[in-house]
This record gives sequence, structure tokens and C-alpha cells, in this order.
Amino acid sequence: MKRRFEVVVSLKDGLLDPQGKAIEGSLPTMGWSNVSGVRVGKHIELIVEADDEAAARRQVEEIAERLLSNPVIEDFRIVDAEELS
Amino acid sequence: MKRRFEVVVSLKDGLLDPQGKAIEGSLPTMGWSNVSGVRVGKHIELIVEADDEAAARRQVEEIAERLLSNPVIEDFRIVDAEELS
Amino acid sequence: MFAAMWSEHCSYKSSKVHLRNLPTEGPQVLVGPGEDAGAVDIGDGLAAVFKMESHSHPSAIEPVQGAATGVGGIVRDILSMGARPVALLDPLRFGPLTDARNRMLFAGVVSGIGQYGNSIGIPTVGGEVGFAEPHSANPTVDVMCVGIARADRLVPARAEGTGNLLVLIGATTGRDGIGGVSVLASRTIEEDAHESRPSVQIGDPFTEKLLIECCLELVDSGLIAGLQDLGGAGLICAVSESAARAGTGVELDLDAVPLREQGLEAFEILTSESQERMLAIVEPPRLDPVRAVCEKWGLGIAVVGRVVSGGKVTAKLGGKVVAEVPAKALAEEGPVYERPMAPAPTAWVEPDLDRVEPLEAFLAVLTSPNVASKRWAWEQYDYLVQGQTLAGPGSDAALIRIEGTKRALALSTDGNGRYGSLDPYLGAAHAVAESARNVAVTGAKPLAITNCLNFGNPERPEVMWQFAEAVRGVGDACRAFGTPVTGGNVSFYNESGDSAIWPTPIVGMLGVIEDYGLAVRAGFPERGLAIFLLGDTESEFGGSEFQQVVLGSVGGRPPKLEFKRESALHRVLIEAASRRLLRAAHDCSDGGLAITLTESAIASGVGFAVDLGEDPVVAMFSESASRAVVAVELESVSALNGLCESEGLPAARIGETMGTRMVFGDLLDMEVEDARRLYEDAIPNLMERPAELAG
Amino acid sequence: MTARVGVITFPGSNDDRDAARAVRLLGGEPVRVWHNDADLSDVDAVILPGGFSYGDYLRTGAIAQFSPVLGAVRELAGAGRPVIGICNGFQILCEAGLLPGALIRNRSLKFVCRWVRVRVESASSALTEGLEEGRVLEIPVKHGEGQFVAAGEELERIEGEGLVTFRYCAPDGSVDDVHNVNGSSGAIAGLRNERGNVVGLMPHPEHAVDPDVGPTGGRPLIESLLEQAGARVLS
Ligand SMILES: Nc1ncnc2c1ncn2[C@@H]1O[C@H](COP(=O)(O)OP(=O)(O)O)[C@@H](O)[C@H]1O
Ligand SMILES: [Mg+2]
Repeated sequence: MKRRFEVVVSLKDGLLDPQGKAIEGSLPTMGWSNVSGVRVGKHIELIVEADDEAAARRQVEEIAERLLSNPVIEDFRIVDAEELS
Repeated sequence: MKRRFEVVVSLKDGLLDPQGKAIEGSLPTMGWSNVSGVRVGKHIELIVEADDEAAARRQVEEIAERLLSNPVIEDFRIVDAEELS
Repeated sequence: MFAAMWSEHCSYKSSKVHLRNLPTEGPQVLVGPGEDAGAVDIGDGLAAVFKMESHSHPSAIEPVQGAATGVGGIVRDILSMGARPVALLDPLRFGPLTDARNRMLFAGVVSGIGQYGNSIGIPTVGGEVGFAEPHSANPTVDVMCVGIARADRLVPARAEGTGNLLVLIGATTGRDGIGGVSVLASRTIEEDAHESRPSVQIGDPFTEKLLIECCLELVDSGLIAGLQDLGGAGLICAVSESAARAGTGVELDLDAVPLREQGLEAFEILTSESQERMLAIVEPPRLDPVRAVCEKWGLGIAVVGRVVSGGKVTAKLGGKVVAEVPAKALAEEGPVYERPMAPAPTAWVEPDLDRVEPLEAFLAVLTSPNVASKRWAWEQYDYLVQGQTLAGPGSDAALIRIEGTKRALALSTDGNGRYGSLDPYLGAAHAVAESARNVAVTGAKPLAITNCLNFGNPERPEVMWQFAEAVRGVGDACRAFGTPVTGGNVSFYNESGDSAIWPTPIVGMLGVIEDYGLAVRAGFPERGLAIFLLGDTESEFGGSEFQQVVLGSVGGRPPKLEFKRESALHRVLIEAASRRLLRAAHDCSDGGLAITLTESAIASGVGFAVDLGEDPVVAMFSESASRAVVAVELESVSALNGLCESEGLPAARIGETMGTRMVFGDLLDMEVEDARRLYEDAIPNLMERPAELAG
Repeated sequence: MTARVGVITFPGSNDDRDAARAVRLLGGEPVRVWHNDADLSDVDAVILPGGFSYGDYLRTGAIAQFSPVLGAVRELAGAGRPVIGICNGFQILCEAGLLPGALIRNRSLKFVCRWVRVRVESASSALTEGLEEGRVLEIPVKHGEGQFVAAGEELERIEGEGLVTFRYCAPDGSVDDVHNVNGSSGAIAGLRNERGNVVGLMPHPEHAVDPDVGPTGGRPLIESLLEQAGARVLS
């Protein structure tokens, strides 16, 4: 059974986010001054071939922990899971 | 009223995703060979101060169209909206 | 398939008839136009392989990936000759930076070139950036690559030896870029804008780096008989060209082509312009060792065809013959047009100098983006990797050591579209002269050029006239300086609405200095040196930076160019350097003498005082050609004068290096440090204004 | 006894040839190591060079940390032999947990290639043994993700235990924000592990050894490495 997972990896709170700061800084000059808290992270899609959902989810968590995110500076969360074929 | 929105920006289908390809290629050496369709995109959080939800959502769509994404090679979707204070 | 192959981009149909009369022979030329890249003998049994190509159309649509894939493409042209790429240069033109879209395009193109060039480990050591209104909707993005190979090991792009295998190495094939660059570069921007399929592709520098190392290992171990990159019109172009060159035919098995997407039709597989792919010609017994090298570098490899006799290209898909065409018909016998031509009118404006306030004029020229420091761009490039960069961005010519020898390559790209808008012939001749001057001023001898001819829509007679005149100018200048044309690129349809770009031929000059220990730099190294201006100065402001930013409009005729005087200047600069007479040397170009002196002072912080004669504004800002500023020890003055006399080259001692200020007669006096800050901050100040997030 | 220094080539490494050339120029013997070889038994020290390992996709050095040779690198580090991470190599050592902290995108959001000054902060490291603290060296940086960051208490430990080995500084050695080329916490340009044999730095000493090319602030660091590597063989 194929399942598609979506993982979001974001910088830990308190850590400087240069990209988020740059976007937030340019918004007022484009006419929007009611926006704050801009944070930029990664959104990763992957399709896992596994028998049951729990096993697939555990594997995605392990991949996210070891490869997709750097625990020193990043957190991750699985935002979506969808059965395919 | 403050609302937090989450936007996902991803490469248009059919376009090569070098990041996704490199990650997918490295997973087997780490013991996972049941993973495919790896695609990497951007996940952006922003907090908008606006009276009603519809106005805030329209504004986020405009920001995503003009600044957060490059319409030539990327699509975007608003994945979440949450009332704060 | 024919549309892609016979598009303007691949068949040069509008330009071929004019390109025929360019000089392409010389003892130093090992490979001339017609191959993937030109090659020049640089001694010690080594060849320099170099070429320039335009990626302007994709960059106008998506600057980051458009420019990035431009770097990838030109590098593969050098690689397919079996040469290790050692240097990249990027001549660029944009619209004025006062407009947010132009800032976004400039930031995107530089970011794309940096991302791609830096990650494949090839130093970007020079280039140019020019800003002018006609380039607003049509940025010009050219990229030049230089490689070094053993002269006896140059790999032909020929499908030789019936029975040999055609092996596709590198990325998989997708629908992206179907009829991409060949169609894109054969239509104007509007016609392309509403194209549904994204005709821009995403570059994968990581796969390119693996492709470079893998192909070089295959060449060095003598495992392959031929190599060809896949560029415009993809597989069918590469296959038919290499078959046509060898007089052979090819049987293609499209089922064997590794696909990135399912269900591609035959013509899509044949014309797909997916990036990072190479085609090798391999003798059957060598297939396994070739596969081993590719797998070591983690690259896909597939046998997609065989060389056969008979000169026909046949392609099969699903066991059915889907295409059968004579190779020569595809590659060489595209249509040749003699397009109608009509001279383009040029405005005439008399410069009125007495109303000019000197300090105000000087600051306007110094901080004009065309003249001011381009550090904002080139600091985003790795110009140090490979460890052979003796002089990088910021110098008149980049100097790249030929590892293991005392010699170095000297590289410069130049082209002045403003001169071309007034007189396409003279503008083009100046491009060759300025690039040769930038090489000679370091002490190196100019050897040969590549070039990129950037023009508007050839279906308009005045554009075709501009093109023919520009090619004539390049030809005459190359004959005069003994620097033959080894190849290059033509980019038409650079226009949208009614605004076409100025006729912009960009020349890439390659030279060699025999002992880089004798190379001369532009900066004044110390105080107490005599400053000489070599060459004649007259009141020549046509198309000058002064005319544009101080007088406010462009008109008249560009400065005259006498080939004999320009060659004499080159000979004096090269001879003087070889006799260690020069402590500094810098060519006069945009902005005139005032800018040349200021740049030499800024480079080291050493000030100067010069006398400007009775017509200071002309002395400061005229852009008369064939001039250079040199600084010499006092005991070398007589030797320099003797050398100049022997060549009939006027040499005026105009002042001395001293103190920390720049003193221009009694016209102007300013601290070098103040000029440096203005010169360095001009572009950063414009670019820090908010632009859309680029790249 | 000429010191044998392994230089690892990952797919995407660019400055591996430059590191090998610098080692040879200063009297060492470079040994080219392919990332798939898991054996570093015949070298006295190892350099993880600059470049874009695996295209630096996902995060710089994210994928390289899983390559086979990293096991051998950990053993070498455990045995107290010099392990030097330059630029991308530094990022890989952090990702692999051999050095604390992480390198994120430059404050300017742009790649920067520039000659800078760094100040030696600690003399007890494989690269700075025998150099006096406070010495200023001119070395080039070339990177897009060189901003060093660490969580609050981790940063305090790194500073407190004297692990900082180099800081970006002005020509006179003073540390100020203008010369902090990428916005790193504490202007940190490089640091070492507790024992001092594992060192990571963003500047490229291998590009500052040849007077024909430019300033030679990298020579004392490579000389110190060769000495440390050679000494290891003697003791
Ligand atoms: N896009 C670029 N990439 C790399 N180097 C550049 C670029 N633009 C300018 N430079 C370098 O900056 C110096 C001055 O640039 P510019 O004034 O545009 O050229 P020129 O002096 O030939 O007119 C040159 O040494 C050139 O090599
Ligand atoms: Mg110049």
C-alpha cells in the first residue's frame, strides 16, 4: 500500500531566521504593514510503500529525525498522510 | 484579530526537482528503499492582523502570488489558518 | 523535429550568410567554428578550449534558473571537447536599476550564475555588467567558459566507427523544455509569454559536477571515441550533427532512453532539452569499463543507439520506426536566408561643454552603474576554486595560471551597445579592440576570440543591417589584430513590443602571458611614480558615459578607431611589461581618463596629481580609443619614451602618484577614500531598495 | 617522517584538489580518499574539504554525514588524530555531531567570496598549536551558509570551555559587526572539540598558501596541522 506523507521542518523558536526576517522587512514597502511572525521552513513530500499506516508513519518519523531535519536547530512535524493506490 | 496562516510553495509538476532527487537517491544507502516521489518545497508561516478571515485570506493569497512564490515555476496553496488572540 | 533543428537558434539561418566572411584561420587556431567550441594552441602541448553562449530568453522569463542552465550548457560544450573547464565569465546587460523589475532580474541572474557556477567548482573570474533602457524587457545574459586540454587529446564530436555504441550519460529525459531554447530564441518575448508549458528548466549543478568528473575520467583513460553535449533540440541535434560530421548514420532505440516522466512521444524524446546529459561514442568492448566509471560517479548510463553506415538517422520506439531522415539534411542543409537590410537612422547631438560643473559631472559618471564597482555581483561568485586565479574580478583581464607552468591565460569580455546604437560597424570593432586592450594592458598577447552577437528581430530590415555591419566590424578588427574568430553564438529576437536591444556584439578575448611573474596590475603600487597617458585624446563624446549621464542623451558618432594605432598600443604594453618597465597599467574605456585614473588609485589607496592641459573637461571625460594609463619608476621614463617613439605612439607624462588625494589639475581635488566609497556603494545602495525576493 | 594527510572527496566536493595541493606545497603527503572507502587506517590526519557535497541539497552536509567514510572519520577523531573540516567539511562535522552548533544561511542571504581577517582564539587545536592567541590571519571565505548558530546554553559552553578557535575580526584584530562577514554568533569563524583534535572553520586556509595567488594567512594553520599529524606518528 502506497501512502503519501507531508513533513514540515522549521527552525526552532528563538533561532534567527534570516529569510523570514528579509521577507517581513520587505512587506511594508509593498503595501502590507499588518504582517508579522514570518518564518520560512521546508515542506517535504514522500511516498512510502508499507503494509500498515503505523509502520509507515514510524519510518517517516525516523527519516525526518535522522535526515530531513537537524535536531540542533530544527523541529519537524508530520502534517498529512494520505493513502494512494 | 490576529490570524496565523501557513503557505506551501512547491515546484510545478513536470519540472525537475534536484533536491528531491538527491534526497531520494541517498535514502537507500541509509537502509530505506521503499520511498519514492520525494519533492521539496517551502513552508511559510505569517501572522496577519485583519478584521475578517476572508480579507486576511485574500491578502495572504496576494502576498504568496507576488512575493512568496515564482509563478513561472512554482504553485502555492494555503494549508492552514488559525485565529490567535 | 525539423522545426527545432531549423529554428534560428540551431541552424543560424539568418546569420550564416554574414558569418562566412569572419577570419577563422591562424597558426594558433587548432579548432575553428563548427565544433562544440574553438581551441587555441597555448604551448607545452596544451590547448585552450573556449566559447560563449547567450541564455537571454530563458533568463527574461525566470532569471535564476534561466541563467543557471546557461552556465550548465556552456560548460558541457567545453566538456564535450574533452577539456577540464577552468574559468567562467559572465557578460550581462540589464535595464536601469531605478526600476524594481530590473533589480529583480539582475539579482536573480547573478544568484543563478553563482548557485550553479560555485557548486560545480569552476571559478567565475570576470565578466561585465551594463545598464541601458533597451535592455529593460530584454536582459542580455551571455556566459563564456574556458577549458584546458592536451592538444593531442581533443575529443571530436563525431559519430565515427560503424558498430560503435551511442551511450547517453547523466540525467533522465523529461518533457521540460520541449523545443525550449531553439523555440524560445526564435520568437520574441510576447509570443512566448502565453506558452502554457513552462519552457524554463531547473538546473541541477550537482549532477553537472558528477558529469564533469565522470566525462573527464572517461577522456583521460581513453575509454571513449567521441563525446557530444545535448543542447538545443536535444538528442536529435546531437546525434544528427555528430553523424553528419563523420559522414555516418545512426540507429536510435528510443525505448532505451531513461525517462523522468511516463508516456513521452517519440518527437518529445528526440527534441527534449532536459539538462545535464552527454552522449558518448563507445567501442562495444569498452562498454563495461565506461559503465563502471559512470556508476562510480553515481550517474545513469544507457545505450541508446549504434553508429551505422549510410548517413541516415533512424529512430525506433516500441519496435516501430518513428523517424528516418538523412543526417546531413537535419544538421547542415537548413534554409539559408538573405534577409533584406536597411540602415537604421541615428540621432545627432552636438555636446555643449561649457555649462558642465566638473565635480557634479565627475560624481555622476563615477557613480553611474555602468562605471561603478560591480563587486555587488562578483562577490557572489567563487573566483578562487581550483587555486589558479592570479587576477580575478576587478582586474582588466582575468589571469588564470596554466598549472605546472610559468604561463597564464588572460581573459576579458567586452562590448559597448551604446556605440553600436550609433554605428554598428564601429561598435563591433570597438568591442574587439577593448577586449584586446584589456588583455594587452596586463602584458599578455591577445590570441583569438569567441563572441556572442545579441540583436533584435532579424525579420526587420534595420536589425539585419545592424547585424551585417556588426559582423563586418568584428571581422575587420580581428584581421587587424591577428586574433581569429574560433566560434561563438548568435542571439536574435531580443525585443518586445517595439523596443529592441541595441546591437550588442560581445567579444571574449583569450590571450597568453609567457611569464605571469611579469604581469602588470591596474592599481598604483606606490607613490613617486611617473604617470603617462599613452595615445591621443580628442573631443570624442559620441555614445560616451558622460554624454548619457551628464548631457542626458545619446547621439553623434562613436570615437574613431584606427587599427594601426590600437595595435601599436598593444605592442608597446606587451613589450614594456616584458622589460619590467611598468609598475601599473590600466586601459581607458567607459567614463574616460578620469575614471581610469580613479580606478587605479582606488585599487591601492595611492593618490596622484595630474595636469589636464587647456581643455580639462575633454581630457577628463572624452572616450577617445586606443589609450591606456601607465605608471613607471623615474629611471624607466626614457626607456618608455623610446619604446613609444619606435611605435609612433604619443606618450604624455601627465603627473605623478603621491599622497592620498586625487588632484585633477585645478579642476577637481578629492580624497581617494571618498571616491572609493562612492564607487563601491553606488550599486549596493540601488540594490538594497526592496526588490521581490529573488532566488 | 612526512605526515600523510587524507583528503576526502564526496560527490560534489570542489576544494579537495586545492586542499591536497596545499598539503603537498607545505611538505605533507596528501592521500586522496573516495567517500565510499571506509578505511582511513594509513593516514595520520584527515581533511573534509570545501565544496557542495551532494549538491548541499536539503542542508549543507546533510547527506554527506551518512556516507561510508564518516565511520572511519569518527574512529580517527576518537583516536585523537587531527580531523579538519573546512567550509562544507565544517558543516558535515556539525551535522555528524562531531562538533557542536550548526551553520545556517548567511545574514545577507547571499553567497560571499571575500578575503577576510580571522583572529586565533585558542592555541590548543590541531590547526593552531604553536600560534599565539590574538594573532590575525588573512584568509578567504567563500560560502552561502556560513552563519554559525547554537542554542543558548550550548553557545555559553562553547565560549566558556574555550572551544572557539577563530573569530572574524578587523585588520587590527578587534571584533565588530561590520567584519562579521555572515552574522555568526560571537563572530565565530571556527571551533574545536574538547580535546582539540577535531577542528572546523568556514575560511579556506588551502586558498591562502600560494603568494602568486594572494595573502598567505593559511600557511601557519596547515603547517601546524602537518606538525600535529607528524607528531602523532612520533609519540
Ligand atoms: N558579472 C560579472 N561577473 C564577474 N566579474 C565581473 C562582472 N561584472 C564586472 N566584473 C568585473 O569587474 C570589473 C569591472 O567591470 P566592468 O566595469 O563592467 O567591466 P569593464 O571594466 O571591462 O568595462 C572587471 O574586472 C570585471 O571582470
Ligand atoms: Mg577594463
